[in-house]
Amino acid sequence: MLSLIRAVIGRDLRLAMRRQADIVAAMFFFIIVVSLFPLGVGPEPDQLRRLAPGVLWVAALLATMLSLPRLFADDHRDGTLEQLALVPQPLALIVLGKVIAHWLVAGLPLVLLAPVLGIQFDLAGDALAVLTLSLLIGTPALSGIGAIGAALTLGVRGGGVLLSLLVLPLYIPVLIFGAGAVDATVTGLGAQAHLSLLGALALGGVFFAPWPTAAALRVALE
Amino acid sequence: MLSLIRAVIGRDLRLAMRRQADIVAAMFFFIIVVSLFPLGVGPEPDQLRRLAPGVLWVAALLATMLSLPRLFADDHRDGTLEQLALVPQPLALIVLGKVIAHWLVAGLPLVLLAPVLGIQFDLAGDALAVLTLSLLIGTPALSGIGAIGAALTLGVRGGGVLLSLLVLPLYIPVLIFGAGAVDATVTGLGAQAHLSLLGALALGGVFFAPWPTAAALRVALE
Amino acid sequence: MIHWNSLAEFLAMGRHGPYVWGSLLVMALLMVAEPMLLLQGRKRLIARLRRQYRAEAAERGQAAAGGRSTANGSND
Amino acid sequence: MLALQGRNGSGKTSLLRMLCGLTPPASGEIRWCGRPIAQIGEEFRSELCFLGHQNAIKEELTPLENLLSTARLAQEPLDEDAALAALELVGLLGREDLACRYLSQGQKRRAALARLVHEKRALWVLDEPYVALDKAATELVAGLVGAHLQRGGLAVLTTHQAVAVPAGSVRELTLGDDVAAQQRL
Amino acid sequence: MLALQGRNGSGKTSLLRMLCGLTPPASGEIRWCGRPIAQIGEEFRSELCFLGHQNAIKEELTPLENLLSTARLAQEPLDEDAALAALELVGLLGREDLACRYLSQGQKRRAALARLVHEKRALWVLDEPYVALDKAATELVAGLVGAHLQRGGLAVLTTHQAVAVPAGSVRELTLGDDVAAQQRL
Amino acid sequence: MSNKLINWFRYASPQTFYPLAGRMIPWFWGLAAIFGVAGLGIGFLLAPTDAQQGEGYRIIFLHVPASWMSMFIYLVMAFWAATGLAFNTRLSGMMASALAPTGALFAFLSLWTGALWGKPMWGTWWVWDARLTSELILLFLYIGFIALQAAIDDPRRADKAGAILALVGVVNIPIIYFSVKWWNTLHQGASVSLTKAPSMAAMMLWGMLLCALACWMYSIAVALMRVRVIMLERERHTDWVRALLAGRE
Ligand code: HEM
Ligand SMILES: Nc1ncnc2c1ncn2[C@@H]1O[C@H](COP(=O)(O)OP(=O)(O)OP(=O)(O)O)[C@@H](O)[C@H]1O
Ligand SMILES: Nc1ncnc2c1ncn2[C@@H]1O[C@H](COP(=O)(O)OP(=O)(O)OP(=O)(O)O)[C@@H](O)[C@H]1O
Ligand SMILES: [Mg+2]
Ligand SMILES: [Mg+2]
Repeated sequence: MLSLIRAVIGRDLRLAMRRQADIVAAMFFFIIVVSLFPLGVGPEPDQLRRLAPGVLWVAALLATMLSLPRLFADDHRDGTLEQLALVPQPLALIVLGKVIAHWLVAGLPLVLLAPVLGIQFDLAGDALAVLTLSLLIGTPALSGIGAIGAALTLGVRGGGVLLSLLVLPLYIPVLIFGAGAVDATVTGLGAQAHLSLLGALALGGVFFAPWPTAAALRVALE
Repeated sequence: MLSLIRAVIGRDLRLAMRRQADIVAAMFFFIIVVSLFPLGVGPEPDQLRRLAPGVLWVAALLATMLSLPRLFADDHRDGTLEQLALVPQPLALIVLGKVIAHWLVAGLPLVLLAPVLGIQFDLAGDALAVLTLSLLIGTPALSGIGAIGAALTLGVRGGGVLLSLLVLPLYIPVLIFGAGAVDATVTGLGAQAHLSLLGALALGGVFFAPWPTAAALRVALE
Repeated sequence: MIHWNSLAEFLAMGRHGPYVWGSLLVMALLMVAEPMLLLQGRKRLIARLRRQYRAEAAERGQAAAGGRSTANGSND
Repeated sequence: MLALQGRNGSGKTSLLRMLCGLTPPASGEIRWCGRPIAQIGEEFRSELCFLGHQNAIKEELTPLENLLSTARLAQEPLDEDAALAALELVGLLGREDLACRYLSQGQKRRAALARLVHEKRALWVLDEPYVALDKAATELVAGLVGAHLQRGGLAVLTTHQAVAVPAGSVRELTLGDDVAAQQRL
Repeated sequence: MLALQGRNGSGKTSLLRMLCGLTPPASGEIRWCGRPIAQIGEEFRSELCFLGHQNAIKEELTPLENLLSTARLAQEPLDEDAALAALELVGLLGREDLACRYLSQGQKRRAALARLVHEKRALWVLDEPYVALDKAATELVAGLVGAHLQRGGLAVLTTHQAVAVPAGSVRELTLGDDVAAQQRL
Repeated sequence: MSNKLINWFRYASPQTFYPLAGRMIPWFWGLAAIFGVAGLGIGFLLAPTDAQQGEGYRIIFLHVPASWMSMFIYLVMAFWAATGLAFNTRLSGMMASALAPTGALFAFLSLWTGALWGKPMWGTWWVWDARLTSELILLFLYIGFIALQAAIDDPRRADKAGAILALVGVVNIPIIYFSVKWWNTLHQGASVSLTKAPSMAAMMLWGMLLCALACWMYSIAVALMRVRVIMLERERHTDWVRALLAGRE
């Protein structure tokens, strides 16, 4: 069972390494969206500081979402997905492997970038730390929940946009608690409560989501 | 020449009608992104009012951008693009047709939605009018410029994210003048100057962009 | 028993008239429109299906009568 | 007619794409009526009909709509009757109103090949036209190519199957492993 | 061995997908060793090897990597030598380090078929395995299927070409237009 | 299988359900009209003024039923979706698709009436508080469900995909309902302003309940109408639909 998950993660990471452009580009998307806001909104530092958690979290959300359509689409197009569905073990295990690989490729880099971008918004040290921590806890939930949407829209024309329509509402709790944790730190309240809720969401997202995802994939293959 | 452009527009609109879900979903993406911000940033109306132009314009930008990858990708995948490239007339004309169709499908609906969303941010009447006008003038530029990026990243793995990386920097002037026009109205300065610059960008985007796009398409087909 | 003294007062709703009537109006409109649209869609569907069945019946009749021309290789 | 044969990977597809001007040749040049096609682009393209590995049909549209919109883009309007006749010929009558996505592999290929029925341009370049077709359809396509040749047209096609083409002189060319990718038409 | 034939669109692909349990049949059920496959999913899938229209190879990976990772996912580890031997057999030696994206149609198909060389599972389901292959490769694949049959395996395949399979009893089934989609293995 | 179960599956077949639904629809329309007239009559003609909110509070007779229905319909939809996935009955998927547009309608009406209420009470059309936001999410979920089903042409596939989405989205319902408890926000909690003299409170309560019942009956009637249309569309190749349409010119 574990060896299967490891095999999936290994394969997906190897594929991701072959097209590093992908990882780099996702990070740059994050950076660019975050940098667009000061341009659209105006440069007052006070206002920016208040915006920072929201903007960074929304950008993380959008960046994750952009990489979702390809989570299963490539495998679907070249027939690999059928092969995966015919592996004896439950498909949900394979999905779990793919979710983990997706997070390593699309989520983790955002977490590492966040402190640097936070400085641009003039955030203080503890706020930066909480921001990074909240992203670290929250991004796995984004990958897990996103997988459901990716599977549901697989092979559906106009999938990319439909995907965001399905997934963004489900992301909202993650966004609220994630940005809320940073806000709470900035305003001096503890971030504890928000972070634990975020952790619960992440656990649920990673370990519960593969089952509906697997079901949706089987439907897509019919 | 005109008949060719008309044929392209007709075909693309017919395809878009076949998958109406697409148009609707693009609009909802716009709505959802706009609604995400207050969630991340906090609900104070005063702050929201100041954010509104920036957020709406950034959302319009992202919504347009999300629909870009499919501008040529579908035609590329099923071999239609090769056929288009072998049409006797210049490929740029065909691209022009596709850009116009793209705006009708992806840009115009955003313009129509903008006033409603502006109300959520508590914008006043004249600011709403200028916001809508600036989007009406600016979105064709987004379609035109976006086409270049879509063509350059065609068939490139990880194209979607790479595309945003290429296109977003080019969108920045549109964003600045667009959001600037609304800001100028809110602060009581005239929006005239911003709007004329925006108009110039739009003309350039729609009539100049097809040529580099066509060249990029030929490269992608090699 | 009735709470209002005059129609004007009823319509004004204590200065909140536009809000109250705006709510009621939109709600009533949409709740009337939905079944109307459904009835209309149903009518259109039935008409379409009838047309389709007729066309199929006609085609079957033709096939029974003459047989359809089959694909063959020459083209001049 | 020129029938290209050769082992998998011997370069047939690459050669055809060069012939059409889609890929520039690494060395040498392609000429049409004595002039290099890079220079007479429009003129050459208006004489050319190319059909690749891929079908170039839209999955959302029906075979009929596909055929009509292809013709409109090629600026050679086709009326609906002619299009229906073409579809009947390739055996898609009864499916002309079904979105192409629901067609089987072979039926999609037939939908793509339907445009050859009314195609009058001089040079046909077909990459593995018989793939996924059953016997009847294969012979039908061979017949279309034959008629084209009799009208004085040229055709270049690749295939792994031996299919008799009714009329016209057939030159066969088998690509070895190291054939130079330069051809003069 | 069961060789399925039939006109384009007669339902061969659909039937194979039902056999594998990918598509649920509209009516009736598929049984394996007397039990419906819907109930014995894992057990049945561990006896099954399916190869569809599509090659299920990753364009970014080399043929060697593709072969190895397929084996690892199937939980039947393959060492590198065995994999190289398989690639040599299908004639891809010399290209085992080139990303599959650069291979021609036929070479890709060969890369996909390489997994059959060491495949020991009982039931092979192959959808048009010969498409895009040249003569030599076609015979090679027929040989692989033959060896599998001699080991006592079962194979179901579709094709439009008549290819002799060296050993084993071949039952041919031609799908008409209205064959019931119910089969008992 | 018990007798009862067989009976149940009999009505679960579109062929038998279609005429049954046809016979039930007029009754539900009748009930909806009666409840509606009574509820609006009590609410708009008889109920006294609210001490805090003046006459504007009368929107409650529209807003609360709409909000309740929007949540309740989602639950019913998810229930049908689950049955469809578990037992693979055709009717379940059709019921779920038939309910979604009506649910979306009520979610929209909840937002609309709420916004029109908020302007006089809170001074703004919209605030980003938890209750309002989660109701907006509910609308998005409905629209996502409808869009997903519209994007898939094979109805069986569309049903299954929609069902999975509906079930995943159920988590949102408790969030909406309890949002006022969990976060302390602008939106009032359950049973506010019903604290006046008992008789007035009772009057308002009755008005609200009757209006809610009217909306309930309306939803059933409309859902049955829509499910009949969906049945015709999906079963158009079957003999019973042919016979039915041939029968009545
Ligand atoms: C767009 C804005 C609004 C939305 C989305 C919304 C949503 C909801 C929802 C979902 C419920 C039902 C939940 C429950 O029964 O506990 C509800 C009930 C209620 N809402 Fe709103 N609401 C909005 C605005 C308002 C405003 C402006 C007011 C009054 C100032 C208001 C007053 C009430 C009251 C009194 C109830 C009934 C609570 C009870 O007695 O159970 N709402 N609303
Ligand atoms: N970038 C590259 N690097 C190395 N080899 C390449 C590259 N691109 C293509 N090739 C090789 O060029 C050859 C020509 O491929 P082509 O698609 O033209 O073959 P084909 O004759 O059409 O074969 P098939 O019958 O299989 O379709 C193949 O052997 C392929 O591996
Ligand atoms: N949703 C649908 N509606 C109507 N017809 C459909 C639908 N889906 C598939 N079909 C039809 O089902 C038939 C079976 O297709 P299938 O792909 O199984 O054919 P095949 O035997 O593999 O053909 P080929 O040799 O061309 O690959 C086709 O005629 C196709 O048009
Ligand atoms: Mg080739
Ligand atoms: Mg097939």
